[in-house]
Amino acid sequence: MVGLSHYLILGSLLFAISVVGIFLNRKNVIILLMAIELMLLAVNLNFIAFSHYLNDIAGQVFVFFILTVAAAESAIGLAILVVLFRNLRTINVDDLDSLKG
Amino acid sequence: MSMQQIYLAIPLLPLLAAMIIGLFGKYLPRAAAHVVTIAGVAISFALSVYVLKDAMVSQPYNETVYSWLKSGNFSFEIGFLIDRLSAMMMVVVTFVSLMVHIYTIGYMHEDKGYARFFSYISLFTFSMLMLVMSNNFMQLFFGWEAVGLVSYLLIGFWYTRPTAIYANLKAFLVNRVGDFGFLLGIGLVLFHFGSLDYAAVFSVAPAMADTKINLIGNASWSLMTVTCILLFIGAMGKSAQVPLHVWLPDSMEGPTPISALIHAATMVTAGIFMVARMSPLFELSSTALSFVIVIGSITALFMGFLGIIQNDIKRVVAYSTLSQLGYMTVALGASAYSVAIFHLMTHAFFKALLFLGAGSVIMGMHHDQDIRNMGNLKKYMPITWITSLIGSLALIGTPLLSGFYSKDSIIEAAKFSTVAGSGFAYFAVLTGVFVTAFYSFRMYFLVFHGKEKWREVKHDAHHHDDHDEEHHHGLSPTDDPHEPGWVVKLPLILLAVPSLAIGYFAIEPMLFGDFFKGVIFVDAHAHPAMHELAHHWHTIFHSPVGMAVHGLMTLPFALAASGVVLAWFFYMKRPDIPAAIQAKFSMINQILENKYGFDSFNDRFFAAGSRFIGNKLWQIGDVKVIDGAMVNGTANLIGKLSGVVRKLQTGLIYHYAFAMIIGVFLMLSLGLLKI
Amino acid sequence: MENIRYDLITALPEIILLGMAMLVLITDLFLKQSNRIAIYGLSQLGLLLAAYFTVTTHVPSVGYAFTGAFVDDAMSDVLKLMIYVGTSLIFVYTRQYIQLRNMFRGEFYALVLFSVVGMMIMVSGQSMLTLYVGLELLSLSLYALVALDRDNHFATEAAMKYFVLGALASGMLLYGMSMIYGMTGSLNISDINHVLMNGSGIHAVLVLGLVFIVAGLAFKLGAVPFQMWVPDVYEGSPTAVTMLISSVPKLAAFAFVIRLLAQSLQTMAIDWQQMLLIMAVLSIVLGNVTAIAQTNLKRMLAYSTISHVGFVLLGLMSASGNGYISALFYIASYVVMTLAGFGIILLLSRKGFEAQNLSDLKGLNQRSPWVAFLMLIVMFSMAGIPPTLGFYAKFAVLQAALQAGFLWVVVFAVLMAVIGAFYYLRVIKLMYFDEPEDNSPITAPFDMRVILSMNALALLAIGIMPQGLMTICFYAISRSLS
Amino acid sequence: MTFFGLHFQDIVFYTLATILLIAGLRVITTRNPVYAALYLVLAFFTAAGIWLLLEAEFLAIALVLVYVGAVMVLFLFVVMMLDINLDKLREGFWKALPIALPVGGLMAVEMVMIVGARNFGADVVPAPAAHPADYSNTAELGRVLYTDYLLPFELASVVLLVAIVAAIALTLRDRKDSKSMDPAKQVLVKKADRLRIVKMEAEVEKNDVVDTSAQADDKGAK
Repeated sequence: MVGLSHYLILGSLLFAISVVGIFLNRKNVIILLMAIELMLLAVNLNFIAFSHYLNDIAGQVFVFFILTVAAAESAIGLAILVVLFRNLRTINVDDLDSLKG
Repeated sequence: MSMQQIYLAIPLLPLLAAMIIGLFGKYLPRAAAHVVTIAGVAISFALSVYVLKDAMVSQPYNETVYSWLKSGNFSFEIGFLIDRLSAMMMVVVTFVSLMVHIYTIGYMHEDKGYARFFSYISLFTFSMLMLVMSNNFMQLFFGWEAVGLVSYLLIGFWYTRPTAIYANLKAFLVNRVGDFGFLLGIGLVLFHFGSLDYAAVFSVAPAMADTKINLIGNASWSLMTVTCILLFIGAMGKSAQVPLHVWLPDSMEGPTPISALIHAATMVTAGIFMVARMSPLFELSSTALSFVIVIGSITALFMGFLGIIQNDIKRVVAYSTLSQLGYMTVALGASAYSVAIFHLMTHAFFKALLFLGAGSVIMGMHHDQDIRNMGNLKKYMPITWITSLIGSLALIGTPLLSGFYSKDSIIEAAKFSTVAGSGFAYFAVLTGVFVTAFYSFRMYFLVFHGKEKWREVKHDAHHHDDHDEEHHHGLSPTDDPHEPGWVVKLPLILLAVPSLAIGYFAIEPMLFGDFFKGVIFVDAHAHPAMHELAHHWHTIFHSPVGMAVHGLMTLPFALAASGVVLAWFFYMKRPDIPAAIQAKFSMINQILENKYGFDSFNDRFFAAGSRFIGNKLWQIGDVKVIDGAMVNGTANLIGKLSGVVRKLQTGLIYHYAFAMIIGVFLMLSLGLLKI
Repeated sequence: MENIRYDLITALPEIILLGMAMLVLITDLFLKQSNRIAIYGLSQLGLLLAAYFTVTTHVPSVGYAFTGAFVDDAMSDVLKLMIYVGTSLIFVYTRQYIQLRNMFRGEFYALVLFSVVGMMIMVSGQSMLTLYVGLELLSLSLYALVALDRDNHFATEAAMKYFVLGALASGMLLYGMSMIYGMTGSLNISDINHVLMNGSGIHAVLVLGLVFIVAGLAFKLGAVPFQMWVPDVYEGSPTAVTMLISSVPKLAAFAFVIRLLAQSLQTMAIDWQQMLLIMAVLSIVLGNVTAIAQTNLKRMLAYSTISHVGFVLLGLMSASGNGYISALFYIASYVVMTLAGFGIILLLSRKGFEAQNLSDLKGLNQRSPWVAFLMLIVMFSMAGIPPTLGFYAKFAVLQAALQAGFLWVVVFAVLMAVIGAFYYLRVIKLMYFDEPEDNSPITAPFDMRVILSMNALALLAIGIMPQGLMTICFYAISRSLS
Repeated sequence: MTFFGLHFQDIVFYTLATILLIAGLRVITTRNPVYAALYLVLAFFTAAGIWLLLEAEFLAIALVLVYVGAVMVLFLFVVMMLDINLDKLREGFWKALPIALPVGGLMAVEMVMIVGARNFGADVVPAPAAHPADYSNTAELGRVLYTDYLLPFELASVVLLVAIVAAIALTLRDRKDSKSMDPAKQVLVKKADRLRIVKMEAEVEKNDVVDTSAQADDKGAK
C-alpha cells in the first residue's frame, strides 16, 4: 500500500537529482534552469502529498502560487540568458568566471 | 567661566583648531595652519596651568559632562576626573605639544602636507587630553584608540614607498594585540564590577580582592590578577613593552616632531599613566605586579642593549625611549606609582628635547640620519649641541638634573620592592644605567665631537635599507651644516629648562609630599617600597641637594660615569690614537697593545660584549623571533589566509552551488546527530 | 464589508506604492527624455505617501488582515519606514549615475518600487505563502535590475549567477516550508507556533525543514556558506543597483528571519541557535579575512557586508528579546553605513568612469577634504571605532551574545573585528596619505551632496546619541514579539 | 483490485515514479539541451499523473497546460534561438561525478531516512477519507483562492507583471534596420517638429535678382 512516505521519498529523490544537476553541470546554463524547474516540481510534489494526507487545501494553494512564480521566474531567467548570450556569445557555465576572488 | 567650562575648553580648543585646519586648510593661507593650531594649544596650555594651580588647593573634580547612553545598569558617559595626576599630565601634554607645534613650523616648512600635519598633531593633542582627563574606562578606551589611530596615520605620513597591502599590518596587529587585552580587561571590569566609572570601580574593588573566576575549564583564577594583567597587556602595547615593542622603532619612519610628541613624550606613556590611575586595582594583586615588574625590567635592560648597535640617530633615541619606558614600568611594578609618574614627567621633557635635538641635527645634515656620517657638529650648531648635552646628561642621571631624581628613585624603589622578580629588576635597572650612559654618549660623541666625517664619506657609500631614499639627501662634503632658525631653537631651549630643573623642584612634593594623596593608592603593608623610599628621604637625604650629594657616592653614578668614560674612550680616543701610533711606532704600538691589554679586555668584554649581545638580541630576538615569527608571521599568515580564502571564490556557479549544498548537508548532519 | 475595508486600509502603503509603480510605467511612455525627471519625482512622492500612511495608520497593537496572511505590528511599521527612507536616499544618490549610464528609464524606478513592495510584504507577511511571494517579488525585481545595464557583460554575468543561486535558495526554502507545513498542517506563522507549542510534530522532520529554511534565509542575508553570490553580484552590478541590493533588502531579510525563526519556529530555538552560531562565526572570519586581499572597493564592501551579517546573526542567535533588538539596531546601522559608503562611490563616479577600485580613493583628501572626511566617518563606523554608530551596534550585539552566555564567541568576534579594522583603515590611509591618481573635479548635484553629508554625519550623531534609535528598536521588537 | 499483492494505484504510482526519476536523471545528464527539455516535459507529464493520484486534479491539469504548454515551450524556443555549440557542452561531466555523486547520494539518504516509512509510513499516516462524489477540487481551490488567499493572489499578479516588465526591459531592443513606426512618437509629434515656417522676402520681378537667388539655392543644395 503506497503511503505518504512514498511520495515524500519520491520528492526527496527528485530534489537530490536536481541539486546534483546544478553542480554536476559544468557547461550549459539552460540545464541549470531546467534543474531548478525540476527542484520546484519536487517541492510541489511534497506540498500536494501533504495536502492530500492532511486533507487540507492550503498545500495545493501553495503549489498554485509556486507554479505561478516559477513561470515568472523562468521568464526572467530566460531573458537574462538571452542577454547573456548576446553579450558573451556563449552560455557555457565555465565562461562565467570574470567575476571572482 | 566655571571650572567645567575650562575643563571642556582644554581638549576642545585643539580639536576645533584641528577641524578648521583639516577641513578648510586648503582654502586658507599657509601661515593660518600654525597660527590657528598654536593658538589653540597655547590657550589649552595656559588653562592647564591654571587648572593645575587650582587642583593644588581644591578637591578633585569628578563629574559627568555628557551621558552617552544608558544600557541596562551600565551607562556610558563622557566625564572628567580632574585631580593632581590628570592636571599634571595635562600640563605636560599641552606643554610638549606646544613646543612641538612651534618646532614643526621649522621642521616641515618645505613639506606639501604642512596644514594637514598641524591638523593631525592638534587632533592628537585633543585625543591625548581626553585620555588623561577621563573619569571612566569607556572614555579612556576611546582616547586610547584615538591616539593610536593618529599615531598610526602619522607613521605613514611619509610612507611614499610603494607599499604592499600588508605593509602597515604589522604595526597595526601589534597594537591590536595590546588593545585586545585591554578591551578584555575593561570587559571583565564591566562584567564583574557593573560599572565603568573609576570611582565606582575603585570603591568596590577591595571587596572583590578574593573573588575567583573560572576561565578555562574549572581552573579558578583570581579576578583581580586576570583583570590587572589584561589591562597591563593593553599598556604593554601602547607603552611598547617587550614583546609588543616592535612597532616603536618602526614608527621612527614618521617625521621627527611626531617621534618627539607621540613616540617619546605622551602617547607611549599612556600605558604608564593608565596603570598609575588603576593603582587601587593593581595594589590588590601582587601577582600582577610581579608580572609588571618583570616585563618592565626585561624592557629596560635589553632594549638598552639594542640602542648600542643602532646607527640611525632616531633609532638610538627610540631604543632609549623603550628602555626608559621599561624603567617606568619597573617603578609601577614596585608599587612606586608616583615615582613612575615622576619619571614620566621628567622623561617627557628630556626625551622630547633629545628628539627635537636629533631632528635639528637631521635638518642640519640635510636629512641624513646616520651618525657615522656626522661629527664635530658642536662647531656649527651650538644651541643644538648644548641642549642635547643637557638632555643626555639628564637621561643618564647626572645629579641635580631632572633625570637623576626620577631614575635614582626608581632604582631605590626596585631595591626596596618585595614582589617576586624585584631582585632581577634591581639588577636590570642598575645594569641599564651603564648601558644608557654608554649608548647616549656614544651618540653624543659621534654626532657633536670628533672628525667631520661627512666630508670623507661618499654619498652612495651609506644606505638605509629601510628608509625612503627620497628623504635622505645628505650633506655634500663641501657644505657646512647650519643650525635651523629660532622656531627650532626656541623649543629646544624651553625644553632644556625643565630638563635641568624640574626634578629638583618637584621631587619632594610629588614623591614624599601629599601631591598624590587620594589619587594613587598604595598598600604600604604589602608593598613597602614607597614607604621605605620616603623613610630614606626623611632620614638620610632631607632635601634634593642632599640626595644629589649622596648620589655622587652610589653605584648608579659610578656606573653612569664609567659608561660615559668608556664611550668617550672608544669613540673619541680609539679611532685616532691607534691609527697614529700604528703608523709611526709599530713596535710601541705592539707594546701599548700589550700594556693596554686591559683595554682590549675591556673592549672585548664590555663594549664588544655588549655590542655582541645587542646584535644577537636584535638579530635573533627582535628580528627573527618577535618581528619575524610572531608579528610578521601573524601578518603573513592572515595575508596568506586571505589569499587562499580568496581562491575559494572561483567565480564558477557550480562551485558556489556546491558550497551551499555542503552547507546544508553539514547542518543537516549536525541537526540529526543531536537527535 | 468592514473586514475588507480594514484589510485595504492596513495594506494602504503597499497599494499606494504598487499604484505608483504602475503610474511610473505608464507615465514613462508619454515622456520625452528631457522630462523623465518627472518619474523620479513620482517615485519619491510614492515613498512619501506610503510613509505618511504608515505613520498615520500606526497603532501600537498587533493587527491581522487578509484572514491572517498579513500583519500590522510595530516591527513592520518601523522596518517599513526604514525601507522608505533608505529607498528614497537610493533614488537621490543614483539619479545622476543612472542618467549618465542610459539607465534613467521608467523600468528602473518601477522595478525598484516593485522590489520595495516585495520587501514590505516580507516585513508584514504572516503566512509562509505571503512571505514566499514577497520574497520572490523582491528577488525577481533585483535579478532584472542587475541585468538592466544590458550591454555590460559583467552585469549580465552577475545577474545570471544571482538568478541561478537565488532560485536554488528559494527551492531550498520551499522544501523546508513544505516539511513544516506537513508537520503542522498550517501555513500561518502564529498557527504553526501554536501547534508546535503543543508538542506535536516529529523532531527529525522539523529539523529537516528548519535546515532548509535556514539555508534559504542565510542566502538572502549572505551568510557563509551561502555568501558566494555576494561579492560577484556586488562587483558586477551597476553601482546604483549594488547600493540597493546591499542595503534595504537586508531589513526585509531580518523581518523574514524574525517571522520564520523567532515567531513560528520559536520552540526549535536550540536547533537554529546552533546553526546561526556556526554561520555567524564563519561569516565574521571569512568576511574580515578575505576583505584584506581585495583591491576592488565594491568587492571589499561585499566582504565587509558578510562580516556585518555575521554580527547580525550573533544578535539573532541569542534568541532573546535583547538579541533581536540589538540585531535590528545593527542592521539599521548597517543600512545607514552602507548607503553612505556607496553614496560616496557614486559621488566619485562620473560619465564613463566607475570609482570602484581602492586606488580611485587615493589622495581624496587633496581632491575634496570634505568627501574624504565623510568617507572617514563611514569607514570608522564600519570598523566599529567609537564614537560612531558602528561601534555601538557591535557593542549591543556582543552584549546580547554575552548575556546569552557565549563568552568565547564574543571574544573571538572582537578579535576578528580588530583584524577587520585594518582594511577600513587602509582606505583612510589611501585617502589621506597617497597622491591622487586623477584630479578630475567631483561633480554631483547639490541635493545629493547635502543629503549624503547628512547621511554620513548621522553615523556620528546617532553614534553619540544612540538612545533614540535604540528606543525605536526596543519599541519595534517588544511590541511585536510576545 | 490487486495484482500480485499490489493495488492498482500502487502499480500506477510505481510506474509513474520510475518514469519520473529516469526522466529527471536524463534531464541533468543528456548532452543535447533539446532532449533535456523534452525529458523535462516527460517528467511534468508523469508528475501530473502522480498528482491525479493525490486528487489534485486542477493542479495536475494546470501543470500540463501552463508548464508544458507555456513554460517548456519557452525553454525550447530559447534553446533553438541560441546558436549553441553542442560538442563542448558535456566536458567536465565525468570529472565532477566522483564528488557530486557521493554528496548527492548522502544527502538523498539523509532526507529519505527522515521522510521514510518510520515517520510517514502508511501505518503512521492513514490515507484520508474519500471526498463525497460531488466534491470539486477546482471549485474548492477557487473558493479559497479568492477569499482566504486574496492577498497572495493579488501579489502573484504583481510578480507576473514584474516578469513581463523585466523580460521586455531586458530583451527588447530596436533593430537599426527596421522601418517600423513608433506610435508613441507619432502621438507626441508637435506642429513645430514637422512644419517649418520660413520667412521670405517678397518676390521682386527682376531678372538679375532671381538669378542670384537661384545660384544661392544651388550652392545651398550642394
